[in-house]
Amino acid sequence: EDIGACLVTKTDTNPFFVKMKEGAQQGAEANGIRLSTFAGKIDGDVETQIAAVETCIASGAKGILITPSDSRALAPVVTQAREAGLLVIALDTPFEPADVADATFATDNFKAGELIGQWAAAKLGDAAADARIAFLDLNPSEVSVDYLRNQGFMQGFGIDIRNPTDIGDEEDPRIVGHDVTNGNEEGGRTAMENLLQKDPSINVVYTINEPAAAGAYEALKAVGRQDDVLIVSVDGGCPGVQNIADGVIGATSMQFPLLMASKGIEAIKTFAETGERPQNSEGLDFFNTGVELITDAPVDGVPSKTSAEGLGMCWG
Amino acid sequence: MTAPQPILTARGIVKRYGRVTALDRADFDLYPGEILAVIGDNGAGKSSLIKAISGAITPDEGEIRLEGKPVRFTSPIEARDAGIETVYQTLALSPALSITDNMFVGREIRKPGVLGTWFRILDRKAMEDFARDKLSELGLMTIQNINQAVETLSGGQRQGVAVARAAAFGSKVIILDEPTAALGVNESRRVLELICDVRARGIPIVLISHNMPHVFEVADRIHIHRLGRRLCVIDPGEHTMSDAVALMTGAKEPPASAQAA
Amino acid sequence: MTAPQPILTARGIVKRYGRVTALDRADFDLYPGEILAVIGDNGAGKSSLIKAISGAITPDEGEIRLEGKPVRFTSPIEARDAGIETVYQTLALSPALSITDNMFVGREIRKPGVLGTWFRILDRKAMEDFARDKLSELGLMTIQNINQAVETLSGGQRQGVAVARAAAFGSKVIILDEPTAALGVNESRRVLELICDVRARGIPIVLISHNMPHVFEVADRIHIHRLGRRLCVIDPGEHTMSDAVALMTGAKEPPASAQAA
Amino acid sequence: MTDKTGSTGGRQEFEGSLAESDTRVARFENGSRGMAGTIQHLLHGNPTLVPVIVLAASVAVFGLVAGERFFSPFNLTLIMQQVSIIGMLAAAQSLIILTAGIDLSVAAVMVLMSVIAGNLAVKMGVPAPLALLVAFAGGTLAGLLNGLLVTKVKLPPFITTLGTWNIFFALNLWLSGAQSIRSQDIDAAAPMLKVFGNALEFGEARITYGSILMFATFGVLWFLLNKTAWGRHVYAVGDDKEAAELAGIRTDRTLVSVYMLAGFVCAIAAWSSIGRVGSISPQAFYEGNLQSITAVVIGGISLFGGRGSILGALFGALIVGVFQSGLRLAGVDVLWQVFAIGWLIILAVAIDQWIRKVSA
Amino acid sequence: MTDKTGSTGGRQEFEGSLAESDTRVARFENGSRGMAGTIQHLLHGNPTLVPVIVLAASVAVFGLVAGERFFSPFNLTLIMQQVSIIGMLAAAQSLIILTAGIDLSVAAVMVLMSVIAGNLAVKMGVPAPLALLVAFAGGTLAGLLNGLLVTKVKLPPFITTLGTWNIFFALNLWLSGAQSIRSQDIDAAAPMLKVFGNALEFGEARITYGSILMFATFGVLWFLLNKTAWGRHVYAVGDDKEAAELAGIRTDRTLVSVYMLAGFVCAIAAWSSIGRVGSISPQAFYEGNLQSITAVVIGGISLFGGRGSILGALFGALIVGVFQSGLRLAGVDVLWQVFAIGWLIILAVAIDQWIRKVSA
Ligand SMILES: Nc1ncnc2c1ncn2[C@@H]1O[C@H](COP(=O)(O)OP(=O)(O)OP(=O)(O)O)[C@@H](O)[C@H]1O
Ligand SMILES: Nc1ncnc2c1ncn2[C@@H]1O[C@H](COP(=O)(O)OP(=O)(O)OP(=O)(O)O)[C@@H](O)[C@H]1O
Ligand SMILES: O[C@@H]1[C@@H](O)[C@H](O)OC[C@H]1O
Ligand SMILES: [Mg+2]
Ligand SMILES: [Mg+2]
Repeated sequence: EDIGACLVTKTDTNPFFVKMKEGAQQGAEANGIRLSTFAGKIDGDVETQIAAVETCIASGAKGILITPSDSRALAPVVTQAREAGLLVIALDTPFEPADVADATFATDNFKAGELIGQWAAAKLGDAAADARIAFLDLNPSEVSVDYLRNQGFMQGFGIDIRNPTDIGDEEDPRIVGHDVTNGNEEGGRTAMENLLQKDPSINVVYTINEPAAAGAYEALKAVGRQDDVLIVSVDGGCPGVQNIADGVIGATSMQFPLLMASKGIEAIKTFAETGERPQNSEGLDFFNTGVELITDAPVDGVPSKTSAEGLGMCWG
Repeated sequence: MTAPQPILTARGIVKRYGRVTALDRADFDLYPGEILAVIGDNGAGKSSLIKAISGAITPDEGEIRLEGKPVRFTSPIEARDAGIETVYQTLALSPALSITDNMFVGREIRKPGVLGTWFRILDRKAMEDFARDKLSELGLMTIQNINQAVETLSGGQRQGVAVARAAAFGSKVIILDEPTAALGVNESRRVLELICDVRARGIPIVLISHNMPHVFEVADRIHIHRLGRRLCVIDPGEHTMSDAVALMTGAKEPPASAQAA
Repeated sequence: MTAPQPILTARGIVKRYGRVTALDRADFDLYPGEILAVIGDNGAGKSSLIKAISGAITPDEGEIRLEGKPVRFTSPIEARDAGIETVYQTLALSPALSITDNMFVGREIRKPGVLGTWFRILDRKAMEDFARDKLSELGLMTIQNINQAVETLSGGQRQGVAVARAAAFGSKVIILDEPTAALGVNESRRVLELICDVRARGIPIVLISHNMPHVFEVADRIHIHRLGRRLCVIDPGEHTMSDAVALMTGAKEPPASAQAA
Repeated sequence: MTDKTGSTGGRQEFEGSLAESDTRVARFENGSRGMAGTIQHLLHGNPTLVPVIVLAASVAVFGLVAGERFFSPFNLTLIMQQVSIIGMLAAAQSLIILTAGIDLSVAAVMVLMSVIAGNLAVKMGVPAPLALLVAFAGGTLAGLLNGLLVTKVKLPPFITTLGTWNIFFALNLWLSGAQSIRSQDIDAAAPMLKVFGNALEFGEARITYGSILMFATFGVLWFLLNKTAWGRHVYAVGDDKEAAELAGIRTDRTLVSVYMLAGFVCAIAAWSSIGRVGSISPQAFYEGNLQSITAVVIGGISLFGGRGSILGALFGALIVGVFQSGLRLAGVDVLWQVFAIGWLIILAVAIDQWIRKVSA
Repeated sequence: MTDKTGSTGGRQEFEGSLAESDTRVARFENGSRGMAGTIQHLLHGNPTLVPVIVLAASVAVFGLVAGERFFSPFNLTLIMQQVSIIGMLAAAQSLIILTAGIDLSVAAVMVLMSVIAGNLAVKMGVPAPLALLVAFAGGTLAGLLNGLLVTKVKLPPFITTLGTWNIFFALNLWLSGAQSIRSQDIDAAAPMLKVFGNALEFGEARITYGSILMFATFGVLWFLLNKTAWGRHVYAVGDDKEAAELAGIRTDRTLVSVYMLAGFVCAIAAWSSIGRVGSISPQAFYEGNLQSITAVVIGGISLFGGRGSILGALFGALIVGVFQSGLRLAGVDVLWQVFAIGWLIILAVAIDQWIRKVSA
């Protein structure tokens, strides 16, 4: 019998989600599942995601994989879907609270930030005490991936994060400032330039994702500072890993969107056949799809893989 | 001219547009029951004068009195409420609205009872009947459908609607700014007849026109406007068209008697 | 009337606007060196006729010949290039552009040499000189600044610019659609003089007007338009204004002789 | 009166024959028209029919393409729910566009008002009805600001609302701290905010109060625009503001009232959106401004003002909803959905232009 | 000619005295004006000065607020770099707005063309000059599509470009697969694409070729608009299309040429953007359409067409850049930056309106 499944991503404009879609499509083909995919037009496009979930219900699908654009706002419609008997799995971005969905397959984003924070601190050694740090965040809306990674980095670097869901309430003098990038190269470059204006001695740059990191690098290169600044990032997309190899980014935390999607599809198949729901990882309120630190300059105490290894598994 | 009290007067009206002084201490008097023609060169300030009187522009200086009482209109609606109706050179009709809507704009009739007072519903039937009455009473045109959009009418028909609106509602004064400028011989004649009809009903009329024969045919008095002010007022029975033209173009100085008129 | 060959003819022109037939198999003839007046009621189709002749609208049916050769203008620019200049009822001036720009629009003078041919730079000086010449040659107005925006001119001055443009460039035919409608006595007189000047230069003119005295003063022949077609053509020397009005309003049938004219 | 030589009773002599003049004025003729011409002519008389027909056609096409699931009462009522918020915004937008304006801030006002109501009722414990009243007042005030900038400062509406859009967006992020208010918290503190999410159920069909509210809003606005003097004035102002002013309409007052009413409708839409979304998301409806304009123009209301029926906007919103739902059900990628909407806008307005051509 | 009783040489008798008529026409008077009036009057004569003054004023204010870092040659040249792309888009946008249109698709065209050039040169190994030529042709073609929809199908420009914006956005996602092309890959395969990122350095100052290109683009367009017949035609069409048509301008051809030129400028901007951003990002400049409009209106070009100098748009773009840079250096939150830009739009245009008031 025909099993239907839906994938609802935040947008179609982000390679991360395009990869996720690929993963879901492969999984669906392998398992004989009829997959429909949906996405918002821009990040934060809540209403299109709601309509997508509703359409899934209407189309008689058995399960939904969703990366919520707003981890709170999507909760009601997802609840509605579950009441209609569908299995709902959050990918990448957990709901608040996480048990709104049947399960969450995600990167531990706080952990992802923490790893690059630890790496940067270890890399600087004693100099970490008077580092000058720039934060290139996502957008003014401060969504969960944004603050989790940002605050994770601070934790890893040894900064007192105060409220863990608030970016910018810290008082550590090493912080030069925060600016937003919209997660793309153009934003990354402009934000980097702006922060350099505030303090030209910046030597550590945290970035929300690799496109932003690439933009930041261009800004640094323009003023000849590309070699004395550490850029760290999150994602582990193949272009990002390549940028590790090319020395653009110092270290990045790799996530596994393909895995999230394919595991999600399997879970829907199992649910459709046996009614069994997936389990979370031990001690977590989500199923951790894992995160790997990728760097060509490993440091003690922070396990990592090289860019060469990374290229073989990027976004696998 | 014989009536002792003018119904509408203006004294020392000044209106500047940037560096242009359109009205330069202009005076104006309209007596009950008369047709007063206003003539003058292009740009003399005739339209500006009647706009000032009818509230379409607010003069920078000067005083306007209606029936002896000072008035200060800040919008055409106020002048209208005081009984002054104006047909502007540009007609001021809304092309997409129907003839009825245009005739009643700003003074719509509401349904009687709760529907009107509470729900403010328009009484279309009453308005249509009234509009049809007025248009045929004036015998001005053969409108096929009282609800057709004004933009579907010919220029002459439009002018007719504008004039009919003024004639229907003007209780104290009716002002017409070049009502026949774009009209044919036939159509102009009908408008002139309408003007005489209105005077016959006792309502005074201000008529701006460049057409001397028309002016001399219907006017009781002629206000000659020149360089932003009233040059003089003449009696068409005592002066020729040549006199009027000579005065208005500055070829001749006004006679002492006319200046005081 | 004596010239054997008309310079411009139209036969059986039809133009429909939706359900309105503005031109209903209209004919038209203009002879070299003459002033042909076109008169008719509002909505008779006069403007539509000259728009069809001047390329502003494309007729649905019918044939137009210039100097005997069939022409088919799809835009005013083509008619213009063929030597037909038109002053439309709406003047067709660009308010924000200067007098010079308006006079030369679509036929600007470029600098001599590379600057002109390669960089296509305008020769402002040449254009200004020419414009100033033309305006003063016509003695039509006292323009203070040839580069002032047309929107800062009075209605009469604007009309003057439009007429001057046509007179300056029209090599074969000049068409004027109600050039004096909004003008004062004085200003109208100057336009009539200009029309006679142009005729004196040998260029034939088509004049649309509602002003019978003007028409009878300057016209060599009068084309009477009625209900979308040419009713007849009369000689102002042989007919009175009353005749013309009676014909154009349908009060009288055209004489057999006039029909053939 | 020496000039009146030869005149009859003051008239110029040549006017003597006028009494006998003919009175025929207009002639109509019915040439052959052809199929397309006949349809065009028919619709020309009833331009509001155009969006209705486009709607019917899209329903039919998607019914064929996407199969019976599309036609299910569930899906059809779902489409109504899905367009209910953009539909409300389109209603507000229509008012502004009828006055020859445009409002880039409608969605921002709506989101801001939902955040204000939520903050008051959920976070600060203000009774829900009071919180909603504050939001209604806020929406009206936002409209007042737009209206005053347009009338008193004489800024073009596009610029005014481009500016206030930025302002309202910033205020929204500030007041919400960019955090959504969760469904459960609303349920606990102020369930009234979510009332428009409830529905009348008939078998599979779920007609939410929010959809009903949308239809009701269009009904009321249609009534105001067509049955009251105020409505006539709105059309007159949109048609030709200067003429309306001279004809005796207080055009500035009319314009300000239109902007205020539009703001008020946005605030009502805010209430409805809480029911629709289930929570209060400061990020939602970022594209709502343009989507509402899209619905209005597809509905055949002229961007130049004064022409078109507000019901067109309702059909416009439904057309977009049907398209999106149909494309989604047919499994079309978002990318190609966006592509299709682009062509839909162009085609719908092109058809409308063709119908309205004077030569109909 | 029996009616000509009493006439002199055909004239009506009353015209006899015209020869002696007075020839005075206009009078000017200089009343007292007051300080504000004097300034207003001064600027009225030179409206392009307004954005220049606003720019100078904002530079001064931010210099005071943000200190000397703001005034450094580095920062001032940085602002030029940062506005270079939006500036180019504003140049294209000005062309359209001068014709009384509006183009919501400029940024989408630009991004699409950068993706096309990148795909060809980097992914498919086409020589860079050829890839760029294809992009230029593509931009011009996109403009042609807009232009034809506006002139032949007679759609309002707002609707046309709302539709094509969606279409170009979808094509962009499709061609790029949402993937950026990395800076390093461009360096390896087609460094020419990034040439506008290079800079002339004078001490601290870094003037990128991209900034120079922006100034040059404005220069060329200013020349075309002011020194050639084509430019006069663009103004005439924007001022009153019907009058321009009757006066003998091929208005449709002029309009189409404007849209094509604007599309071409967007394609050049695409090339420049690759240098500026470093990589080719299909996600960048999503807000570029509205940002370019913002620059144009702040620069004092009328949305109603036909009025304003294209240089205003350059100053408008710079004003926005100065504001953003100044606010950031002063440590203002992004949120309040958005807020400030909202007020900037309203204020700048309000000042402009005040200056242009006829009663100046
Ligand atoms: N809105 C305006 N802005 C600037 N100047 C104006 C405005 N309205 C009128 N003027 C100027 O004021 C003067 C008087 O104009 P007005 O329209 O009152 O003349 P008029 O006597 O009615 O002329 P006409 O016979 O041509 O209608 C003219 O010089 C005109 O250019
Ligand atoms: N663009 C148009 N759309 C629809 N109908 C039109 C259009 N132009 C003219 N008409 C109609 O065509 C007929 C002839 O109009 P036209 O302008 O040619 O008359 P006219 O003889 O010039 O009148 P007038 O003396 O008032 O200028 C009229 O009934 C008019 O309403
Ligand atoms: O985790 C995702 C991140 O990797 C991507 O770059 O942006 C969106 C996020 O949800
Ligand atoms: Mg006047
Ligand atoms: Mg005409």
